[in-house]
Parts: sequence; structure tokens; C-alpha cells
Amino acid sequence: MDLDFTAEEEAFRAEARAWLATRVPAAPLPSLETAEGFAAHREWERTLSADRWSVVSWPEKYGGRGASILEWLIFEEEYYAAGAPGRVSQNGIHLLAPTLLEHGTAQQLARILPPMASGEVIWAQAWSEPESGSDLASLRSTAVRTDGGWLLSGQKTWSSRAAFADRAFGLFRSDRGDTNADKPHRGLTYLMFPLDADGVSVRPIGRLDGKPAFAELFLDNVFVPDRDVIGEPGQGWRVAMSTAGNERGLTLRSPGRFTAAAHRLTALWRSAADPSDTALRDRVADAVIGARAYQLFTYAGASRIAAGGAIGGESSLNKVFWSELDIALHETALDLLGPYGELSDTAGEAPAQGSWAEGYTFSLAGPIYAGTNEIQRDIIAERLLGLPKGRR
Amino acid sequence: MDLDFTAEEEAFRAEARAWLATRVPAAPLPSLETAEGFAAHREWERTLSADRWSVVSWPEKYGGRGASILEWLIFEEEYYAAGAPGRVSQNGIHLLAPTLLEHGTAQQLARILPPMASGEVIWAQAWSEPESGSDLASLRSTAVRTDGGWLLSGQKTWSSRAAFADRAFGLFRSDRGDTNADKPHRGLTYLMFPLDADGVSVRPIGRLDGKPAFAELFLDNVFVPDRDVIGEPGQGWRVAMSTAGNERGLTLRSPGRFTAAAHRLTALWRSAADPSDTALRDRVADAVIGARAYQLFTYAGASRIAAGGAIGGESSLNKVFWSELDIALHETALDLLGPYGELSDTAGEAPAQGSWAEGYTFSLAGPIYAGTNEIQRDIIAERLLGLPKGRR
Amino acid sequence: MRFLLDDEQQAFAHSLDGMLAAAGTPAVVRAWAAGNTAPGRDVWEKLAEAGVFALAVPEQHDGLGPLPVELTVAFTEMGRHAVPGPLVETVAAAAFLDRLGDDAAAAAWLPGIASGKTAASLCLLSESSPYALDAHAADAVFVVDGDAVRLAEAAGPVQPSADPARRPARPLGGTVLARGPEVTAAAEHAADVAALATAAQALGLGRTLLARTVEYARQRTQFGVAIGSFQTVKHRLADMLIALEFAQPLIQAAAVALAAKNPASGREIAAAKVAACEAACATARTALQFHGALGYTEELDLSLWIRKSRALRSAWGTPAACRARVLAP
Amino acid sequence: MRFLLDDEQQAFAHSLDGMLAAAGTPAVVRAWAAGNTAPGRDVWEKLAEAGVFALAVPEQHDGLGPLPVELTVAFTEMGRHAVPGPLVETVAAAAFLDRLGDDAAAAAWLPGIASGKTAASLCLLSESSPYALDAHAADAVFVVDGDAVRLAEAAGPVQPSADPARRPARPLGGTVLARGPEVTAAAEHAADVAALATAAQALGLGRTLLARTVEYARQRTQFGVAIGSFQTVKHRLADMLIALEFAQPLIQAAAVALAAKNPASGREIAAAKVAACEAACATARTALQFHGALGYTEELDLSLWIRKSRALRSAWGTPAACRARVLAP
Repeated sequence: MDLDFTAEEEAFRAEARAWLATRVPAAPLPSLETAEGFAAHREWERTLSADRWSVVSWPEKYGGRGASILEWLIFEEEYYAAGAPGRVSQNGIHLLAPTLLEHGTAQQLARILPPMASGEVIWAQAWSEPESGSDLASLRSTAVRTDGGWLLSGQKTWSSRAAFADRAFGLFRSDRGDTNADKPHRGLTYLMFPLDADGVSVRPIGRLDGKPAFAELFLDNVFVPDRDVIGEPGQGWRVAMSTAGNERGLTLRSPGRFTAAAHRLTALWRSAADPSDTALRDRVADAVIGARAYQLFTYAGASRIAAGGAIGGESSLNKVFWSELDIALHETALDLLGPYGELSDTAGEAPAQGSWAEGYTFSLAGPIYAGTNEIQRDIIAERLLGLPKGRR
Repeated sequence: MDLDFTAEEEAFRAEARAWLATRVPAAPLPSLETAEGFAAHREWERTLSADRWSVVSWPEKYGGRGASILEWLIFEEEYYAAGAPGRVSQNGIHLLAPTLLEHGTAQQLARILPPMASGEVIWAQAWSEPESGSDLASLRSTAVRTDGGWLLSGQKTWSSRAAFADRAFGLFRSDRGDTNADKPHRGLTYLMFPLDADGVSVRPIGRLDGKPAFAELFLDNVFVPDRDVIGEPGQGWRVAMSTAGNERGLTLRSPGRFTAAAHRLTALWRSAADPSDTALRDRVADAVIGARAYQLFTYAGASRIAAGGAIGGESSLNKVFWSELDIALHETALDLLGPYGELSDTAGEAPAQGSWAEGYTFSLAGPIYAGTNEIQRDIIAERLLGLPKGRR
Repeated sequence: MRFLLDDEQQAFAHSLDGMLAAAGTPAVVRAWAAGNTAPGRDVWEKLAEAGVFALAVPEQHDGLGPLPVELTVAFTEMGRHAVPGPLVETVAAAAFLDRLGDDAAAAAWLPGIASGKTAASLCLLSESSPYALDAHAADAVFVVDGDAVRLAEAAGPVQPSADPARRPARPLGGTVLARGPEVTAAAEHAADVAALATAAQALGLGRTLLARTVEYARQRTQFGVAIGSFQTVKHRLADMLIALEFAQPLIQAAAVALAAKNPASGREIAAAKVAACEAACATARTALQFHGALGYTEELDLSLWIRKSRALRSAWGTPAACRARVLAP
Repeated sequence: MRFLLDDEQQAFAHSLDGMLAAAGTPAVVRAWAAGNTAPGRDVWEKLAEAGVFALAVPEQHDGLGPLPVELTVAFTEMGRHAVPGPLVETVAAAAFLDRLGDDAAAAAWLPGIASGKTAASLCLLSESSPYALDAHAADAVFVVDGDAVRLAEAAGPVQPSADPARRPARPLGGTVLARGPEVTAAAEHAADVAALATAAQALGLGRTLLARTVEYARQRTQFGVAIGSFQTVKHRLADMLIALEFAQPLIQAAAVALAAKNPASGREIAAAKVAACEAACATARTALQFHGALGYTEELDLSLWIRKSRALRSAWGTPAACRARVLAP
């Protein structure tokens, strides 16, 4: 049992650190949930990609470095420690790409991955629908067979990044005959479509601070060619779920985010706080402990994968843990900031150029998306603890 | 809207305070969950009763002072502020007596109340059975009609005080024919019986610290005369519940206990704590705030009753609030006590002669008995907020 | 003792509730946030007509007060409807002027406050309090700096709050109105009144957040049943009710103590502030969680309540400062 | 990096688990609490045979260690079975003697500790630490007082703990064994080892508390269904699993750091201590609540785990002290 990095891994870390030290913008970019910020973040993706830092874990032929999970974790640690910008391409990189790498055709991979890596094409997810939040099995949007492809219709919502993104991916009900109350997951197809296609309307939705962090998508007979189906038609649910239990459980929120945030919080506490206020000190310590625990838990998971194991229900433990840690950490920061903690990220006097306020707003979504924490706790209780299902 | 006591109430307070100042034992009595402590507490009941302080809210003819709810609250505040002993007769006074006063015959009142007031007869409750904790409707112990009375059989458990008490009261299934799955509350009869009667076996059960705070009762054809039935046979459930929603909701745990405990905690904090430890300070403050809130909430309830209103679901709010307050308050005390916080109440070096340890152990039962806090939250959600029942 | 609102007080609450519901405050808040204060001033006038501001002004200056109990009743209703503007600050300024003992200053400002003509802001300047709320929309901005009070000349740039309806700014310049220990004493009194009003406002916010979430949980279905039938949802909402129900008597008792000039009133106010603001924040988090992504959107009016609840938590006394005061000897 | 126990370490855990399950520790704990240490010493011997104490003793004194990772593995299993006795203190005393640099003292005590013949206790005397645990049952009681260490002559009266199996007492008298800065340094090291072992023990306690409560919740019915199907029960138990699962890697990383003499090991140990003890205490509260009145009884063996979890929380580092250390520069 050890926590030692190899000489190669250390070299990789040094290379990443050196690159980031010269390239990370000195001031935070504008919020990526604004048009201006989105463009700036897209430009940053191009910069990352130019030196093959945008998708380090991908094969080299698609713009990556074939990095191991551990190297990916190292990169993320360095990335967030350097205060580098949020990743506007993350929906594509973390949600779509793993599925493509497992189920996509060679043609799809070659066509889709390189522009994703460079930020040329930025992807939005289109999972939810108005009547199905965490209950994906009740999806209603349809894909109807047509000559050479499919016609998509219906409504998607909470589509993050869709206000400014280029393309989106999601599940559509392609076979109504196969659906019944017992098997609502059947008859779904995984499809990709352009957000500027005929028949697509995008209505941005403002999040708590008013920024259009997501959108509603209205689809009316949107044509999608067969080449933009992932996996077999009708097997979309299985295709989507097959990558939910692998590394994605580890990589949805990288530990580097939280170790870096805890580090910034500690620095803020040392510089700004009353050292005799042990109540605040305890909360700062808990954030540091939590971030370290999350990092170590992830190292253990990565070690298990490296040893041939798999990640299953642990990803639910992960989800609840980081989302609660993130909120607690940011609330502590706001309390440390006294009267400035109230300010919006757009205020001229907002500390750290608004990044604490932006981070807090962002953190509040954590317990809601990617399966609410209530659903995650149900999963933990039933799958990891073996408690009976019950009607909740 | 005011918080003013009348001159009469202030005089009542002064009288109680003066009496307590001279009579309260200087050192805490031994734990009332021991044989020695039980006897000492019984003796204390006699002392209280001699000057008519044991049951101030009862009519004078039964040993009380006919005090109003507000006077009762005043008495309790003075009582606990004076550090007076726990009330070994509380099961009788708070659970049995209100029912008797509403449903008992004149003969029963005259026969039962005075010796309860004096501590000559100490009552245990016998509500629960092994298979029915918070689910009283599933009671199985039986009362079978016999000449001039009833024969009780079955098993009761978690009977607090029963290890040393004289008599007990509880519900028994008297009419099996009337029972069905839909109306499990029917056919129950409210009966009183002596713990030393033929056919009664008492098996003391140790609580967490080993003291026999409750007992199992085994009943085998125990004869109870008709005069010891309260209300109509078969109506026991209704009889028992009819007093659950009145003042009892206010008086199960009197605010005086918590204001006094918060006061002692504050004194401990001032004398023993590192004043720069604001984390502990915040917890002490929360205990003070909680105790004050509970006191004021009770004043509001008493005012509502005085104005002709009733107490309903609020008693569930009460239950959850005081039980959580009690634990938090005692945990804070233990943390303040440093290495001495670990000690059992029997340790020679236990601070405050063990009363913090005893109080902590006692507090841990709070969220469990008198309807678990989970059940109380169900009640609050359904009755006060109007949320749907669901299968939990 | 009659620790209950009387019929008149309840009727007052009820009529404010009805008036504010009819005023459609969400649109008023959105306008205020966008810099358009006109709809807010219309509501302000209605509040003045109902006597809200007069409650903070003594009779000799055309007021009805000071009546702290009625003030908390009014602020609970204003919180329930998330009314924007320097409401707390105006009432605190009135308390300041009333206590200052400067007849000219009192006569200059108090009648206008009572009638609703004058919206005021107040900044008790310190490292932890650099801003005046909604100074841009106030007719008078008082700044207490040490033992002097000045009338600010202008406000610096608005520093938007996480609550879009709160627009703090640094007050600039101005002439000294008074100086001396009576300024300090009046400022302490004003801070108490402000903290109490904020607590009541937070309680009202929490009440609405809970009521809306209960309503939503009864309607919204997931997995075929109303989410309000899930035990986790039920229990967490029950905990919110408990927190709010036990905060309310603390607010009322603090108001009674303030009315009686009870020396413990500062401690009582601090206790009420902590309890009400913690309850409102917890309820906001719960409301957000159980509304799901919908609660996270700006377009749902609920967001106006959610965002305000966090801002009020530190306004006019952080939780830490209040807890310290509860235990002050 | 391979941040996982290897096969040998897992087999070691498994065999300790089996041995302790077979030993029937609840009866051993009850005997220990009643002052009968004989069954406890039998278990002690078995632990020694399995090599547990040798893990804390260097090879030149007949040990196998120091091996902090394996020690935490062993303490997790001992916690899982609530083994009584001065386990932590014996291992901490070994660490102290190993680090002291006094060959005679090391030779006098370490072989006996490694073989299981010697149970030791250790008191790092201060205002917040007046007692030695189970001094009455120890063959040697070391007391560090300032920069001197003495071998106590006797123990004062036992001060029963809320955990009946913990029997602290003030160590009395005794001759000075050594004095100087190396005593202080060795004591600091011993305190780290003790805190780490305590954290691992707490994790084991928590694991058992959770497992037993899950088992009970699956069997116990109320209102016609298993209480484990109530969402509140499920979610709270899920939270306990989260707390325990995230405490474990902190313990393991702290052990790795201690083994590597990493200067950050003190901080890592403090973090592990807080997380593991808070998790164990929360799990104990949950276990108590969901077992209902049954959990509150002394006769249910679970009470032995419940009562120990609170005592360990402050032993060898209070939560506040540990959090301060996590942030120490």
C-alpha cells in the first residue's frame, strides 16, 4: 500500500505544471455561462488542445496523450491548483466521449473526437425532459425512422451549456411498441444532433444568478442521419448506462477541484479570518479533511481499476460526498468574507473577482443534477447496504 | 402580547423559590434508577407533598394547589433552577393522572390520586410490548372477563420505573372478536394493576449505563377488580389518546428543565472553557437559544389554552425539539468537560457528582420514547403540513 | 401573560398579506433588481398607508410608535412577500433619529419616514459593514462613523448582492449632523431594531419557502407518486416547520423586551436573529433541493426568496456575532 | 501508486476478524468491565500470537515493526470486535520506547510487549490528560510529565468511563526512567501512533455498528414492513456508510505517511482521527435510534460498541485539537 508516484508520473506532473504556469490566464475568464465567457473558454480549450492538454486520457490519435487514470488525476490536480479556467467542453469530454469510445464506430470516433478535443465543437447534454428529472425511464421525446436517419421531436430541458453550445446528445424513444409499464427503459435510442439544425429551438434558462447555464430544447422533426446514432437503435438506455459505472464514477468531479478549492479556502482563512474564531477554523479544517478524503478515496478507486477491479455503487457515495463538500466549502468561504460574502460575482468589489460567488452558485446545483442526492442515497441503501426497496 | 406575570404569579414564584431554597438537598440524590436512589427520591416526593408542592396543578382535595398551567410552568422553572431532584412519580403524575382526571370515577380519584401525590404509591407505565414499539395498535396482552374483574395475561416491556415501582397502568386487548385488521385500536381496555400481585413477574432491564431504568413485565392471569378499569371496557385506546392532545403535549418535558440545564451549561462554560474556543461558544449559545425558544413556545401554547384554544399536532413539534436540544446540550457539556466528560456518573472524579453523565444517558432516550422522532416527523408532515401519507 | 398576538395584530398581518399578495411582489422585485424602483415605491406607499413605517416613529413626529411587536408582524409579512427596498434600514434610521435626542433632525426626517415619503438607508460604518443598502433608492442615507453621524452626499457604484433585490453601495461624503456619545447609543439601538426586523423578515421568507415547497411536493410526481409522499421529503420539511415555529416566539419575545426597554433585549434580539436566519437558510436549501432543477432557475419566483435568505443571514449581525451576544455577560 | 491493501494485509485482517469473532468478545468486554481481566488477557495472547503487538516493536527487540499500515489494519479489526484493554496504550508505549533511544529501557520492555506478555499503559500527563487507561490491568504504566518519563508505582482508584470497558485511573508515584528533549520527542511520536490506532479502532466500531443496524433494519418490522424499507432509515444509513468509507482512506494515508516518516504525518493523522471518530459517533447515534429502546439497553451487545464510540472521540486528541492540527502551518 503506497501513495508514491513513479518517476514518469512525476515528470508528467512537472510538465503539466510548467505548461500551466505560463499559460493560465492571470485573471479569471468571464463566467462560462455568458456569451462572452463561453467564447473565452472555447478559446482556452483551443490553447489546451494545441499542446495536447485538453483530453490527456484519450488516445493520441484523437488529440490526447493516452494518459492513465492516475496521470489524469495528476493533471487535474495541477490544473485546478494553477487556478485554470472551468472546462466548457466537459459535457462532451466526460459524458459523451466515454460512451463513444466504448460504443462508437471508428468513423464516429475520427469524426467527432478531434473537434471536441479542440473546442471547435462544444457539446451540450440533453438528458432530462420536463416530466422526467431523475426518472429517465419516463422519457417521451421521439425518434421516428425516416429515409437514411431519424426525425427527432419533443422537448428536452436542463440542457447544460446548450445556450451557447454547438451540438447535443440524448436519448429518444424510437420504438413505442416495445414500451410497457414494466420495461420503460426499452426502445430508447442514443442520438446526436446539431443545435442549429432545422427544427431545433433553444430557449436559454437562467440559473439562480440569472446566467443561462442551461436551456430548454424544442425539437420538431429534426433530421439526424444514421451515422449519428450511437450503438444499436433501441439500445440507448444500455449504451448510456454502460459507461456510468466505469471511470466516469470517478471522474465526474475530479478531486483536484476540491483540493485546490480547500487550499484557496485555507489561504483565505489565514489572510482574512480572526484566528481566534475556532468555529470558522473547524469548518475550514473540515473542508481540508473532506477534500483530502475525496482525493484519497479516488486514488483508492483508481488503484482498484488499475488492479482490474470495477467501480460500481461507489460512484453514488462519491456524488453525495463531493456535492455536500462543495457547498460546505463555499459557504465557509462566504462566511469568512464577511460583508463581501454577499456580493454577486459581477460586483466590482467582489473578492477574488467573483469566483467564490460563482463557485457557490455552481455548488448549489451539485445535490440536484446527475441524479439527486436522494436518489443516490436510495441507491447506496439498496445496492451497497442491501436494504429493501420499499416505495420510498 | 406580553410576557408579564401577575402579582399573584410572582408571589407564587417567590413562595416556591423560598421553599425550594431551604429544602432541596445540597448534593444530588443517588440516581433514581437504582434501589437506593429510588427510595431517596420517594422520600423527596413525600417532602414535596407535605407542603403541597408535588402536584401543584391538581385540585386541592387531592393534594394539589389548583395551580394554572402558567403557575405550573413557574413552579417547574423554580424547581429545576434550584437543582431539585428528578421526579420519580412522573409517570403517574404526567401520564396516568390526566387520564384519571378526565375519565376516572370520583371513587378512583379519591383512592388513587392522594397516595400518588405523596409518593406512597409510585406508578410505572406499561405501554409497550415486545412486538409493538411505536405501533401501539398491535398490542397483544389480554384482559379476560372474570367474576368481578379481569384476568390480565401477556408481556409488557420498556416499562419505565417498573423495577422499583408499586403499580402500573396500560392497555389490554379485552375483546378479540371486535378486532380486525382495519380497526386494531378497538377492543382495548385501560387497566391498572399492582406490580406485586400474584402472577406478575418483573424483570429489570438495564439501560445504556447498566441501571435498571425499565423492566419487562410478565403477566399470567393477574386479577384486576372492575374498580381498576379506567373508562369503559373496550374504549381504552380512546381513553388513553384523549389526554395525549391536551396539556400533556406541553408538559411532558417542562421548559424549566432545559432553561436550568442551559444555565448550568453556561456557568460551566464560563468557569471551565477556553473563552477563545468559539466553536464551543456557539454550541453553548445554541443551547441557550434552544431552551429559551422552548420556554417561549410553551408560554405561547399555555396562552392559547388560556384563551380557549387547544394543543394538537404541536406536541409533535415539541417532542422533536426538546429531545434534540437535550442531547445537543449534554454533548456540549461533555465536550466542555474535556477528559472528565468521559467519566461515568459513578466515577469518584465525575464532575457535578455525575449529573452531566446521568443527564446525557437520559437524553439519549429522548428521540426514542413517547413516539420516536421519526413517527413525530411523519405526524408533523401529514397533520400539520398536509403531505400525503405514503407508505413511509 | 398573554403571549399571543391579539386580534388587531392578527388582522394587521392578514391585511398586509392580502395587500402584498395583490401587489404581485415578484415583478416588483425584478424591477427593483433591474434598477427600476418605481413599482417598489408604489408598494412602499401602500405599506406607509397601512401604517408600517409609522410604527417606528413616535407620535410627536406623526408616527404611531415605536411599536416593536407590530413592527415584527409587519416585517414577517414583508418577508413573506420578499418586498424589496431599504425597509429594515428605513425603520432602523427612524429608531436612530428617535433615540438621538436631536429634535431638529427628528423633525426633519421622521414625519417623512412615517408617511412613506422618505425612504432612508443607514450604514453603521465598520470594517465588517462598509455598505448602505439601496442607497441609490433612498432619500436620505445616514452614516454613523465612530461617534459622528453624517448625511451621505452620494453612493458609490452599486455592488450587486447575490440577492438581486439588494443593492449595497459605499456611501460617500456628506456633512456631519451630530457627534457624541448619544450618536453611539442611538446607533446601538438602531442596530437592535434592524436585527429584529431582519429576523422577522427572515421568518416570513422561510414561511413562504416552506409553504411553496409543500405545495410543490404535493403536486410534483416522480416514479409515479407525489414526491411529498417520500419520507425523506416529509421529514426534512417537518424539520423546517420545527425550525420556523420555534424561531417565531423568539422574535416575539425580543420585540416585547425591546418595547419594555428590558436590558436583556439585545440578547433576545440576537437569539431571534440566529434562529430565524438559520431557519430561513435551511428552508431555502430544502426548497431548492426539492424543487430540483426548477428551484435552481432564476425564472421561478421562488429564487427571489432563496437568494434573499442567504443575504439576510449576515446582514445586521452575523450568526457568530449574534451567538457571542447571546452569551455576553 | 497502489493505494490498496495487498493480499497479505487483507488476509491478516480476515484472520484477525475470524479469531476475534470466535473469541466472543462481548463476554470478554463484560468481564473486563467487571474487573475480571483474565478473559481479556487470553484474547491479548491470541492477538500477540497473530503478531499484532510485534507490529509496533522493531526487529532488534523481537518485533516485526514498526508497521503502521498493518497496525491500522489490526486496530480496525479490534475495533470491529470492541476488544477491551489498553491496546492503543500498549502500542503507543512501544512507539515511545522505540523512539526514546534508551537501549536499556527498550530491551527491558519491548520484547515483552511484542510477545504479548506485557500490557502497558501510557499517560502523557497534562491538564487535559490526567489518566492512564486500564492502569490496573497493565504490567507497566509509563507517565510522561514534562520532559521526564517515570514508571508509575500504582494507580489511583478506577474512574469508570461511560464505556464500561475503559477503566482510567490517575497513575501515582514512580521513579524517573529518563529525562530530556528525547522524552518529549518520543512522547509526541507516541501520541501520533495512539491517535492513529484510535482512529482505526473507531472505524472498526463504526463498521460493526452499521452492519448490525442494517441487519436489524432488514428484520425488524413496524407497521407491517421492515423498518429498513423506510426512506429515512435508508438515507441515514447511507450517510453512515459514506462517512465510514471516506474515513478509511484517511486512516490508510496517515499510516503510509507515518511509515514514510513524512513530516505531514501529524496532520494526516489528525484528519483521520476527526473523520473516523465523527463517523463512529454518528453511526452510534443512528444505531441507537434505529434499534429503538432495544439499542438503549445494556444487555444488547451493541451497547458496548455504542458506549465506546463516544469515549474514543476525545481520547488521544479531541476533535477541536485535531482540527487545529490539520491547519497548523
